[in-house]
Amino acid sequence: MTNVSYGTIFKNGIFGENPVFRLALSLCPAVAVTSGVKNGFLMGVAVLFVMTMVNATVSLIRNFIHPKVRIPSYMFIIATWVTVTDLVMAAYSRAVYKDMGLYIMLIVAFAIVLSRAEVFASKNTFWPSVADGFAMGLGFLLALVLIGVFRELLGKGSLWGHAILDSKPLLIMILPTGGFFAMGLLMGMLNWIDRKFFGGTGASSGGH
Amino acid sequence: MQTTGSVKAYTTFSGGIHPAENKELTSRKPTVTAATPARAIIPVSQHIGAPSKPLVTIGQEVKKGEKIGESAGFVSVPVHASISGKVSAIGAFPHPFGTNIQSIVIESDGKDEWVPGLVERPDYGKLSAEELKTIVQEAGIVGLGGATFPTHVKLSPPKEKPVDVVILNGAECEPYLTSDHRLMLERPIDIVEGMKILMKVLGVKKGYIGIESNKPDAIEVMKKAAAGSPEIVVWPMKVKYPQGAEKMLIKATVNRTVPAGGLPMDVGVVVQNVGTAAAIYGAVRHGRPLVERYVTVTGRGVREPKNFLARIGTPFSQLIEEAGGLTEGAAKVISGGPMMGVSQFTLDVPVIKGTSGILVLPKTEVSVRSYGPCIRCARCVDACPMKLQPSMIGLFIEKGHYEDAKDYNLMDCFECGSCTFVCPSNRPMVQWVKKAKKELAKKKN
Amino acid sequence: MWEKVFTIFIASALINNFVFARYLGLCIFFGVTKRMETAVGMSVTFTMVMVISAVLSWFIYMYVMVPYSLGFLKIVIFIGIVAAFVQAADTMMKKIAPTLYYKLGIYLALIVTNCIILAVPLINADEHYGLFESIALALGSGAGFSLALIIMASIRERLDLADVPKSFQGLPIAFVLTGLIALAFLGFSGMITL
Amino acid sequence: MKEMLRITISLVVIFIAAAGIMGMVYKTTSPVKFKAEKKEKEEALKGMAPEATEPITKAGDWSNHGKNYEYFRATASGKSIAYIATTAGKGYSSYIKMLISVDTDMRVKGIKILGHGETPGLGDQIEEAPFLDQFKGKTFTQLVLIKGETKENIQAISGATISCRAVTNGVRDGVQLLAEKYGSGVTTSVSEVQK
Amino acid sequence: MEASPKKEQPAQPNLIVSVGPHVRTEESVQAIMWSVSGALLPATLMAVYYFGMRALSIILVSIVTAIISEAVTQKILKKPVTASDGSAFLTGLLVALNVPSSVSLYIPAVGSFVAIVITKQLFGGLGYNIFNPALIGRAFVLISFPKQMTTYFEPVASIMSADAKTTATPLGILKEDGLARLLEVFHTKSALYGDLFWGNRAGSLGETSVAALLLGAAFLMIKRYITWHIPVTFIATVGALTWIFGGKAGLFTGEALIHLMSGGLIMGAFFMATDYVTGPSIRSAQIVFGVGAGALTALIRLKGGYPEGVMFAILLMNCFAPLLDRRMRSRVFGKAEAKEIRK
Ligand SMILES: Cc1cc2nc3c(=O)[nH]c(=O)nc-3n(C[C@H](O)[C@H](O)[C@H](O)COP(=O)(O)O)c2cc1C
Ligand SMILES: Cc1cc2nc3c(=O)[nH]c(=O)nc-3n(C[C@H](O)[C@H](O)[C@H](O)COP(=O)(O)O)c2cc1C
Ligand SMILES: Cc1cc2nc3c(=O)[nH]c(=O)nc-3n(C[C@H](O)[C@H](O)[C@H](O)COP(=O)(O)O)c2cc1C
Ligand SMILES: Cc1cc2nc3c(=O)[nH]c(=O)nc-3n(C[C@H](O)[C@H](O)[C@H](O)CO)c2cc1C
Ligand code: SF4
Ligand code: SF4
Ligand code: SF4
Ligand code: SF4
Ligand code: FES
Repeated sequence: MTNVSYGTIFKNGIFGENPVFRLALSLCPAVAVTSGVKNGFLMGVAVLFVMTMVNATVSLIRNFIHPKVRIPSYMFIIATWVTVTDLVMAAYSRAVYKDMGLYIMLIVAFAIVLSRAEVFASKNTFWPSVADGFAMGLGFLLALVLIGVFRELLGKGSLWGHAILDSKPLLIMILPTGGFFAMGLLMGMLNWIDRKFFGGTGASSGGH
Repeated sequence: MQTTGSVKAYTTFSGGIHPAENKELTSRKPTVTAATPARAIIPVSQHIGAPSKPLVTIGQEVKKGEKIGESAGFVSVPVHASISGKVSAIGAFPHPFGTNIQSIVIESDGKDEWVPGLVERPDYGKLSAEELKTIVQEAGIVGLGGATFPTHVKLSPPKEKPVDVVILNGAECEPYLTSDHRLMLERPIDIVEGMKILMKVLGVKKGYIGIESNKPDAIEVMKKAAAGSPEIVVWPMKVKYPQGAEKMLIKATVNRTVPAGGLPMDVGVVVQNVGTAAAIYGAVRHGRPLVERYVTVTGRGVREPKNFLARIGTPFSQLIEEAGGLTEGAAKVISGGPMMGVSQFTLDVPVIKGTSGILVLPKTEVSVRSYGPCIRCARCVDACPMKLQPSMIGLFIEKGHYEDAKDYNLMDCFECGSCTFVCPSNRPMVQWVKKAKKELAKKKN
Repeated sequence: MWEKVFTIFIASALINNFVFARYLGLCIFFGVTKRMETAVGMSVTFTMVMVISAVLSWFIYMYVMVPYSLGFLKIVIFIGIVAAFVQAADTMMKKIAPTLYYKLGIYLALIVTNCIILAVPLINADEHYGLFESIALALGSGAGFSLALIIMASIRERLDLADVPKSFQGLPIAFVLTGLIALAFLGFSGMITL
Repeated sequence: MKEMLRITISLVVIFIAAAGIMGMVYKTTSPVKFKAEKKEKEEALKGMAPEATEPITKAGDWSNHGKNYEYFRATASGKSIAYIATTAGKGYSSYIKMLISVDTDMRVKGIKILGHGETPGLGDQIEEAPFLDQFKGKTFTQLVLIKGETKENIQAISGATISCRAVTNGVRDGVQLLAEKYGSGVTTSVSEVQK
Repeated sequence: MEASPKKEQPAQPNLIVSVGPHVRTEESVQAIMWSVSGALLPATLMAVYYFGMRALSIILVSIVTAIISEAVTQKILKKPVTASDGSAFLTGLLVALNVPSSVSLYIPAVGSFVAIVITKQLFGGLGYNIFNPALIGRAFVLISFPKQMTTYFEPVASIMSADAKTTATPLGILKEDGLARLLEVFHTKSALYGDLFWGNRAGSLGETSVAALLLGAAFLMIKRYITWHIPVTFIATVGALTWIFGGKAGLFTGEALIHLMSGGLIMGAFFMATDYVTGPSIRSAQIVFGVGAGALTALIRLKGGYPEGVMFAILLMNCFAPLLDRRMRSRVFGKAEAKEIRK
């Protein structure tokens, strides 16, 4: 896995291996925090930050980590960066933290973070690893924003808290129920587009 | 347990269905003897088990009752010429099972002579069980209820499965058919005597004759015929399809439950059709092999429905002619009853040992609706006498999940068709079950 | 106190069911409910690990982290506890009950990165629950998760036979289905106020 | 053995580095967080009684629904101008926590919802101004939830009656407490109001 | 056994060949669905009688949307269009009968659309849906438009009257203000029972008239389209539990009869819990289903935040139906005996 072009890395992270829609990994936040675009976006940013930092760290010290304790070491690194994110958010953006503090902490359990560390960063040099973490995080972020737009617009008639429509067309969309519907319908639609226009086979159904 | 005489609470099993009986078309018509066919087609395989081996060559003269095919093992029986004449062909001919099967064709010489040497045995009561069994096998007797299982096999239960009851099946639960009904009215003594022979062979002290309560006259007549034999009980049963299936019959008469996947003898029972009993009597007392049987030709697709005593090998076309011929709208010809019978491509197929009836349905009565999705109405679950879930079995098979169907006890289905009959979505469960059993068998090999 | 313990149990099993009301544990939820067998195996393993690791976490939180104000390390410590316990359980089960290990071992590995297993100690810490309350939350969450898994598996087995439009087969329809179950579970809402 | 050592070293180094990072971040953020929290609280209190000139001081603890809450006194130039309390009401799926203030006549001055877990879209409408503004100037006896049109009392939001009742009850409990502590001759007997 | 005709023997008069059985029941899915719709006719008429033209337009919009949604979805999915088989009609009708007369017309339309497209067709169409489409449709609009969905008009018993007074349903009053208030509103106990029986009360369109619903239910029972297992156990459980736990004065003081005759219990028990597709098909499982739905209804009505429990109870039991069917598979004839022998 040397010589991967940055273009490919980004295309992969955002489309081909989009963590949410294609790899179906780390689905919980996709439903949990996307009742509004803003929360989805911030969650995405948090994940993007963690993934970039984790990939960077792992690739930097990949030769130092003993292969036998590879996974525990990665988890430790992830937990560290998540804690950092958690502490920073708790201090500087209190309002958002109230809503999604628990989910920020749970980033530590996201398989997508661990799997990129294991699959990519442990085998690549610094910059490609950073790019990969960033691209995957970006794919994640975009997916959350997409779901957030869908739900907030339908559920509250607003975007990023600003009223767009003068009514709340389908309140249900901001409830958990609606989150699941939104995910299912969006995935189905993306599958359909993929099959129709790109000859794909649809999403896999993953681990975490 | 009810007494045999009580009118209302007849015994039965749970599940089952009530299709229109349509027996009134023929039930009051005394049996007529069908004309001797000009040409008899006698398949070598009319029974379950190994086909018999032809003993004759083309051109050979044969007499009525002459053995023309010999049994090819224990689970096999011989076949006999049903008319006198000359063998004109040996080859594959259409068979009521829907395929072409090796058959011996005899052109009649018009004389209809019995083969010499038939032994009358007025004192047959003295024969031993083994001798009787040999006579039954040599006479080519198989179950006339439709399954055509060689009777002598059923008469040789293994020692570890002692049999203590013989049950004669006079249920005739299939709609339309009346051949067993007429047989019971017309030859009750033969049946009772046949029963006694069966009991003797099996060393059994108790016999039941189970008859559905829609045949009160037959119950009367059979009771009278068995009056002198206290060990034989005539047992009226509730009218319900498939009361005649042996497991259901055993449940209704002696209230025993044949284990799933098991045989009647697992609960000490041997079941025979009433016609089989009569045939046994004919073979033992008069030395006559099985060359003719009662056949009901019925349905609104023939002009004059009738009961016939017909020779084995008589083409369907001849019997239908004798029943006034097909009506304008005749659309489907079925060998057997409407529930379990097999529809025919051609009228050239012959009557065989298991042909209890020929049913001709007019176009107006043939359902051509296509099937739809299962709406899970559970009518089939209620109807299934085996207490299976035909809806699930059907769904699994429809999607090719044969193993799952097996998990849902596919193998216990005996294809009675009750589920398919009641399905409002017209789902062809029996067809699927047959397919799945075949697929599973293929996989095993 | 017992009333509160009971309330916590019922609330976490039904009303605030982790899957249908708090949207956690989804990866495993979708991953193991394709077949009933795996759903049951996961239910059993999950509930056991859940309760034990919650108890361990509680003790460490109360007697180590609170006294030394190490609360800010809870993420690292709790995931460490879960991982260590799962590793230990894995090793012990392999030795002591190999048949059980053969049946349930594969689920152990999956559990480490499950968010519920981490969420429960975190909630216990945030809410300052006592030992029995923590156990109630763990047990309730386990029961609720098991219920969700088993319902979902039984429905997905049936869905296997259905003519679902191509683009929706697999995960999309599973999501819609979960949404419908969550809609039904809204019936429990408002029954208990925590 | 040597491998064990290498493993240990590798883990320990990572651990120490990580602990260092986390400790550092904690050290820089925790005062910020602490200050932010304090400021938040002060601002919230201040928002309840903007005229106060001195810092608002805690006056005591009280309990409602088995949980502890506080109350405060706001002064301007040493004179009491308002009383503030934290309180809560039992809502649809959560306790709705709030901050209320009354003037010296024991009329409601303001309400701030601090937190709740009501259904988004239904119960969370209690946070909206039209509902909360109704409370301004109401006396204890007027704090009754009515399902129909009303100016005199508090009008429920249809579809969120339970949440609205929780807020109304919580406010009333708080007003009652403050009236008992500081009121003079204002009716506070619960029995007069149908609960 | 689909052997083709053997060519050497020209088939005689075009005989039809198929696998048996060769006779089939007269019953069909269409007949069942239209009969159930017919059984709802009395309740529909009562709805129009009490709630006027509004009711009629809601019913029409709902049914038309359901049928169109079904046809269009099937067209898009390239499946045979079976919109006239009566099941979409029935679903549409039930959605309409489950909303109050106060709602704007887009609400039944959204309800029917969600019922048919998301709940039914997305899951494979008739026979494959897991949840009762009409009830999901209703739950969806209840959560999405809670305000309108919990605003009930008083019955007016006049076809033309357009502006009716809003009021609370009997269950709403019972929950919010207690039995005394309920009796005050209806004057006397006998007047209360009379009004509940005939349907002169606020509520969703079709649920108010117990008399009309029982008439339809009797028809379905006589035709054997439904059996007693689910409705009777459902209603009995609600009755028993509300009697035991429903009273303010202690155990066994609840007004069970009010609970039985108000809300959607009668309609739910006879017309919705009985939906074949979404309930269990094993009889013993149906009894569990009925008892479970009854217990959940009582639980939600007495303990939950929402006065009406039938809809959620049935939807919750829908979740369990596949599990119940799976766990309670019928005992195959002779299976127990076969096991015995093996031992
Ligand atoms: C492979 C096979 C073996 C059988 N073996 C015996 C047997 O040993 N003894 C017996 O009494 N019947 C035996 N039967 C006959 C069955 O008991 C039964 O009479 C026959 O299958 C037809 O029953 P039905 O017409 O109810 O389907 C056997 C049947 C089959 C197909
Ligand atoms: C669905 C079904 C219905 C049956 N009904 C009858 C019946 O009414 N009369 C009968 O003699 N055999 C009936 N049989 C066949 C019996 O099960 C059994 O094979 C037969 O009575 C055995 O007697 P046999 O060997 O003399 O034919 C039926 C079989 C099935 C599968
Ligand atoms: C899923 C669901 C969530 C609900 N959430 C709330 C809520 O947050 N707050 C509330 O007061 N009522 C809630 N309700 C209760 C109903 O809206 C209740 O009927 C209503 O409060 C009383 O009706 P009304 O306000 O129109 O009189 C909820 C009901 C359901 C079914
Ligand atoms: C007795 C009976 C009850 C039914 N109840 C409902 C119902 O409550 N809701 C509904 O959408 N369809 C109902 N249907 C129609 C149909 O079964 C339903 O649309 C299927 O769930 C669609 O697959 C019912 C059908 C029958 C026969
Ligand atoms: S052939 Fe038909 S009528 Fe005769 S026994 Fe069998 S099923 Fe009954
Ligand atoms: S054909 Fe099989 S499944 Fe159907 S009713 Fe008969 S025994 Fe049951
Ligand atoms: S198909 Fe039915 S009737 Fe034929 S042999 Fe098998 S069980 Fe007997
Ligand atoms: S009778 Fe037909 S539609 Fe009804 S459950 Fe059985 S297979 Fe399904
Ligand atoms: S993100 Fe929740 S289980 Fe994987």
